Amino acid sequence: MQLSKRKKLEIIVEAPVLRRVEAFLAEAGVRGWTVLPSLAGSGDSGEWRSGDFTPGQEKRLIYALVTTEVADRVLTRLADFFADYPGVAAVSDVEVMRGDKF
Amino acid sequence: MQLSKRKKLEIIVEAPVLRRVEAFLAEAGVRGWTVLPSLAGSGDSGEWRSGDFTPGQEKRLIYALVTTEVADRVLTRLADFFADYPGVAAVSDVEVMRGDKF
Amino acid sequence: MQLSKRKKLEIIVEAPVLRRVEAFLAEAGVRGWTVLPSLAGSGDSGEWRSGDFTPGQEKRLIYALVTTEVADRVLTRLADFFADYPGVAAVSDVEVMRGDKF
Amino acid sequence: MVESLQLALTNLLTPAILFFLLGFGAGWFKSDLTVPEGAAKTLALVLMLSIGFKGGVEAARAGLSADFLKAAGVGLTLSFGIPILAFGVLRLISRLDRTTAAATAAHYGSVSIVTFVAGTEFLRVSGVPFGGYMVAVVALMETPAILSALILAGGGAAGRQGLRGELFREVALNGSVVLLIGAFLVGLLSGDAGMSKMEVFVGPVFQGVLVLFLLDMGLVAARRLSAARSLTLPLVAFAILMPLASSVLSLGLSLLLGLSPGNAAVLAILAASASYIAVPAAMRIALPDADPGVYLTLSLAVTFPFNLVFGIPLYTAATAALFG
Amino acid sequence: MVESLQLALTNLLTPAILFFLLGFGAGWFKSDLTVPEGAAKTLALVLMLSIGFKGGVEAARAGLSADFLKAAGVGLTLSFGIPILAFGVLRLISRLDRTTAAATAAHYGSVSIVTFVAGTEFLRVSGVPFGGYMVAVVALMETPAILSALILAGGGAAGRQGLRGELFREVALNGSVVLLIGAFLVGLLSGDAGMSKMEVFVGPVFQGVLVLFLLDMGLVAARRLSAARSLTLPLVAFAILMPLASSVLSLGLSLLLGLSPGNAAVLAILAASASYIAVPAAMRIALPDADPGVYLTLSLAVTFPFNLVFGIPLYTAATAALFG
Amino acid sequence: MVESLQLALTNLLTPAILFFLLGFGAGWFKSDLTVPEGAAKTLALVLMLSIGFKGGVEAARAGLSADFLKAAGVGLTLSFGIPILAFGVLRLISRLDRTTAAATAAHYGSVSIVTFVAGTEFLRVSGVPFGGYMVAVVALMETPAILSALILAGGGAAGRQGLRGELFREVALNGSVVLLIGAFLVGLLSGDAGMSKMEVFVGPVFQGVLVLFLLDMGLVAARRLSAARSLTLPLVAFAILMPLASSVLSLGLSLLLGLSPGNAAVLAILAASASYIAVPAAMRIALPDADPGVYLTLSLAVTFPFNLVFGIPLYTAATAALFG
Ligand SMILES: Nc1ncnc2c1ncn2[C@@H]1O[C@H](COP(=O)(O)O)[C@@H](O)[C@H]1O
Ligand SMILES: Nc1ncnc2c1ncn2[C@@H]1O[C@H](COP(=O)(O)O)[C@@H](O)[C@H]1O
Ligand SMILES: Nc1ncnc2c1ncn2[C@@H]1O[C@H](COP(=O)(O)O)[C@@H](O)[C@H]1O
Ligand code: NA
Ligand code: NA
Ligand code: NA
Repeated sequence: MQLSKRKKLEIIVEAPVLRRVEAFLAEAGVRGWTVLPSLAGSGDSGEWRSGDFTPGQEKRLIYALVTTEVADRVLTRLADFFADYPGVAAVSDVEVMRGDKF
Repeated sequence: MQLSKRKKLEIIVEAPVLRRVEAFLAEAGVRGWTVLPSLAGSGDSGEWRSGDFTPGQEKRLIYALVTTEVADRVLTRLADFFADYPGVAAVSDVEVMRGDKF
Repeated sequence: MQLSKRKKLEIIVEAPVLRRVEAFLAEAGVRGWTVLPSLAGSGDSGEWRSGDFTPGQEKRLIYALVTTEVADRVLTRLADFFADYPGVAAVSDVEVMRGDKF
Repeated sequence: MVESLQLALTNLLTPAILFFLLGFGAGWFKSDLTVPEGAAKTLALVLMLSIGFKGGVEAARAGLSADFLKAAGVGLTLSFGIPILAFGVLRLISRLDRTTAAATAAHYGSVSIVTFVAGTEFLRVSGVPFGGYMVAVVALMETPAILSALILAGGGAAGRQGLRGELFREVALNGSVVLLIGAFLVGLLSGDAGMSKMEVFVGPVFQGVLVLFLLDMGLVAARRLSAARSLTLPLVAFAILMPLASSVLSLGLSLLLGLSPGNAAVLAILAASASYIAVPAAMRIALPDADPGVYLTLSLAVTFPFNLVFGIPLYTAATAALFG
Repeated sequence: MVESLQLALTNLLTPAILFFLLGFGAGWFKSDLTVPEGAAKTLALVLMLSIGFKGGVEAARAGLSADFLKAAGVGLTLSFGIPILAFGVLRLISRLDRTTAAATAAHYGSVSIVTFVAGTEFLRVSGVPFGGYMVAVVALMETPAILSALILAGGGAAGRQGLRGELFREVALNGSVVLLIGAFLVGLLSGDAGMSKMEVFVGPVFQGVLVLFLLDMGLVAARRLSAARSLTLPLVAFAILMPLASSVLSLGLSLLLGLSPGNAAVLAILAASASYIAVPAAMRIALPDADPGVYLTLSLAVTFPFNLVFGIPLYTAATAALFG
Repeated sequence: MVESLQLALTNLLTPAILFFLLGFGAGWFKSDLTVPEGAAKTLALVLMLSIGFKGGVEAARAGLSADFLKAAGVGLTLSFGIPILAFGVLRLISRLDRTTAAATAAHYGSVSIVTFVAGTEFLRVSGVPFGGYMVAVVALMETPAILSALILAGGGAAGRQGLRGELFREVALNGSVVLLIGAFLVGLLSGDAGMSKMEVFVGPVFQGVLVLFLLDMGLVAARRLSAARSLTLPLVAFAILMPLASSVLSLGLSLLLGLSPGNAAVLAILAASASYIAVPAAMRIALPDADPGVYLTLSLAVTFPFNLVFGIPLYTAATAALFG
């Protein structure tokens, strides 16, 4: 079975800006992604916990499998974004089936 | 502290077929996995968003730590599956404690 | 755009012990993490499924981007922990922006 | 005629309909108003539990009449038959592929429970009596359409992928069917004694739950409509004319079999309504290649609002004209 | 006797019990009917808030009688003592390891709030009066069993792992205990004036909430039962005979201390009931090696349905026979 | 005076306030009692739907008086103006950075819907009449404060990041504003006929929903307070004195314009209240650098409990003294 090398992006941002970041992905040529919920977290901007009434602070994890070039474009765009907004982004190596999908 | 090299599988499928894919995992010898919810996504078969009344289109992310052979067996089985159903799968390198658990 | 090599920790534990494990992370010097919910799973201690009324068995996935030393400290502490409690932990290589955040 | 118009206006000024329109407006202008998903599901459970239970208690009071068997016969015939008609029309007027056309057709053969609730509320206000057992007919009409659609599509992926079990469960043990029939039986068995405990819950509390649910339906319908990419003029026309055709068909069958006017009106409303819960879920398993952007948008965002606001008074007036 | 049978039948034909059976059937045949998790938790909150509040208002009306202290004494004794008996029996008749046996025993010493609700509804219908303060006894009986179990298991992982704080919080500040006692105090303080605002909510609305919750319990119990791998005949026998033994024990103590028949009946029902919310959560911290496949299946999927359907009328009849 | 004290005590012994205190206690001692997030959001929806609808029906009954325009004018002035005062005070007495001070100021210019609900309940019990249209004034006061804050902060990140659309939507199409105004219009249009269907839901059921919601607010407020790191004495003083100042300001304006005592009392309560739903969500988009640890803790964990327990009777008594 044939596997292709791709990149995995994991981006954590706050719920209110999710649609904006999704727009970045689309512009950068990401062809597919999945958004996961989260329950709690901690970072430079403090701790939060869902249910503790922190409207607008809930985080979303965006999971996207992409090519190296697309990953670069997304990260470049995000560098600007994270200058203003809380969140983190990480990229790692993966192998996928049906490489032409990404 | 002793770490062992294993593979991490991440498989995204639609909720109605989750149990079917879990059955594949069990047949392929996966000894443990965890299913995560998701809130939104996009792919070749279009965009979806939980709460937008898209019954049957919510996605699940299956996260499984496995040996290389088991990973291969799962992926082979999934190749057939993804011919008909939406979703993606990725495999990457990880290190785990208590390697004999996997 | 400048990326730095870091480690990604993914730790799956049961909800009632989540705060304890978060305390380990803080003690080990982890500066940020995110907790994800899960819906179902399977492992040596059996299968579970949210909604099946399995109070205390729901799992949480803790996602943390850290330096290699911090990863080692966390894993050492967790080795003891997993002697008594169900769960798994995995570590893998990632690249992040703004490396000084981690 | 004047009376019908007045009743139609009364329908429009009901809190339930007004809250639906509020939700629709909020969704259309992209307000961030949302009903949490778990809450929406729970409200749907309460609606089905309540209408099933009330129908059962009423059936226990009145007994089953011969009309029940006739109504069940008409309902089953329509659920099996409407998809064939709908499929033919869709292939003729649109460029939908075979699978999407079949899946869409299934939605129109099946029924919408909220349309049923709104319709029966309207009949009550209009003073048109009908059998409590019609709830059982709703349940009977939910799933046959799925089988018709599978035949029309020439089988689906479920067979190839070993998902037949899931499909069967989705169809035969579908949560809403089970709850509707089950609550009906509970009402039948516990009768007036049971009703004395439940009447506030299935009565005035139900009104509030209905209003919240319709607010959510409005939000969801508007969002779907404004996100729709695959909506062409022929498809929209289909989503409005098909219900009209189905209700005429239903009224004809009811006249033929000599059903009571009230039951005929309920059947006309059911025939015109399109599913947006049970059928889409089954289609994701049976026909994963069919495009939900088509079938959900048509049934939920076009046909449902049309029926709620215009269709229900219309079918009621038509029944009165034909049976009166 | 005839009257007891008739009451037992009345119990069976209650909407609450019928919806439980509906849920059980739907779960057994793997229907996809489900109550969203958040909704189930919220329903549980409403139940506890309502019964606590009602108990408090009634206690404010009637004042605390000497019977309260006696009932509290019996309740505490049973919650501490039953686990010891249960543990002995389990080790004798089954091959459960020490930890799982101790954890299971804890469930039977503690109580089930929904069993209490169903039981007191039944007593009301049967015309048996009891003290509103019995709600406080429910809260007292929730946690002592956990301590007994820890001693029986020879300590747990919580100590070794520095989780004593979590365990203490789980036990002493357990949400359901806090809400029950808290709502009781609210009722006590706000009295009839408060009741005038809340009576529809804690009365007829409560009935609907109870029905939905029992539907969910039925679903969950059946799913658990059909997924159970570790269920042996001796364990099932234990889950049915242990409640009988506990209720006999409780009735004996109540007779000895001269409790009122109504309070004795409530205590018998509580003694027979087994926890499935507070105790399992505590066990995941205290004794993570114990097998939830055993303790949850027994308490939730065997003992709870047994008590709901057969046990409650039985314990009530036994009390009447002994105290009458 | 004696009467005021007695009314204040009555306020304290209301189930709603007592459940808030229960939640606060449970949260403070770290009980694991929690209300699921989806449930809390749904309860908030029910509250807004109910108060909007009731206000609309009352406005339909009484008609709009000239007092409405005056009250709206006072409300808008306060919502724009209070942030400027609050910002000045905060910069003077604390070391908050410009952005956090502006964001905090926005919260105090806007309003808290639950404070409004509790306040109007208190006025009803105290026999003080006011206009149903005051619900519309609540909606008008929700968002102007956000604009003031943006100006005070010298613009925000939203512009730089292309998030202006999101911000506009958050502000102008904010779910709670849309639902409040929409439900008000529904009540206005459907009038007494609509009320006859909804009265149990928006009346006695509403009481139960309010109690559950306040329980949750208590839990959340206590958790926020005990986790607060950035709370200094000057900030706490601000969170208690600012509401007093705002209510005095509001009463002055009301006297000037000759508002009715009831409407003036409502406005004083609204002026004193601080937002903790609409504004924080807008601030996450507009001013992501501002510290939610400051603004949420102050408005939710200090000002809200203060107003609920002490403020409401105080502002009512002050109105009576000034207008009586
Ligand atoms: N090192 C990290 N690993 C995982 N998640 C993180 C990390 N740092 C921050 N986060 C998440 O991103 C959110 C915002 O982070 P920050 O911008 O550092 O305040 C936090 O609340 C966490 O949910
Ligand atoms: N490249 C990707 N990265 C992450 N998730 C994806 C990706 N492509 C698709 N998905 C997810 O899988 C679902 C189905 O994908 P598809 O088969 O492309 O329609 C989407 O709705 C996404 O949730
Ligand atoms: N190999 C694995 N991959 C992913 N998740 C796992 C794995 N093994 C166990 N888990 C998760 O950890 C929980 C406890 O596992 P265990 O300690 O094996 O009983 C399971 O219920 C799963 O949710
Ligand atoms: Na139909
Ligand atoms: Na017990
Ligand atoms: Na204010």
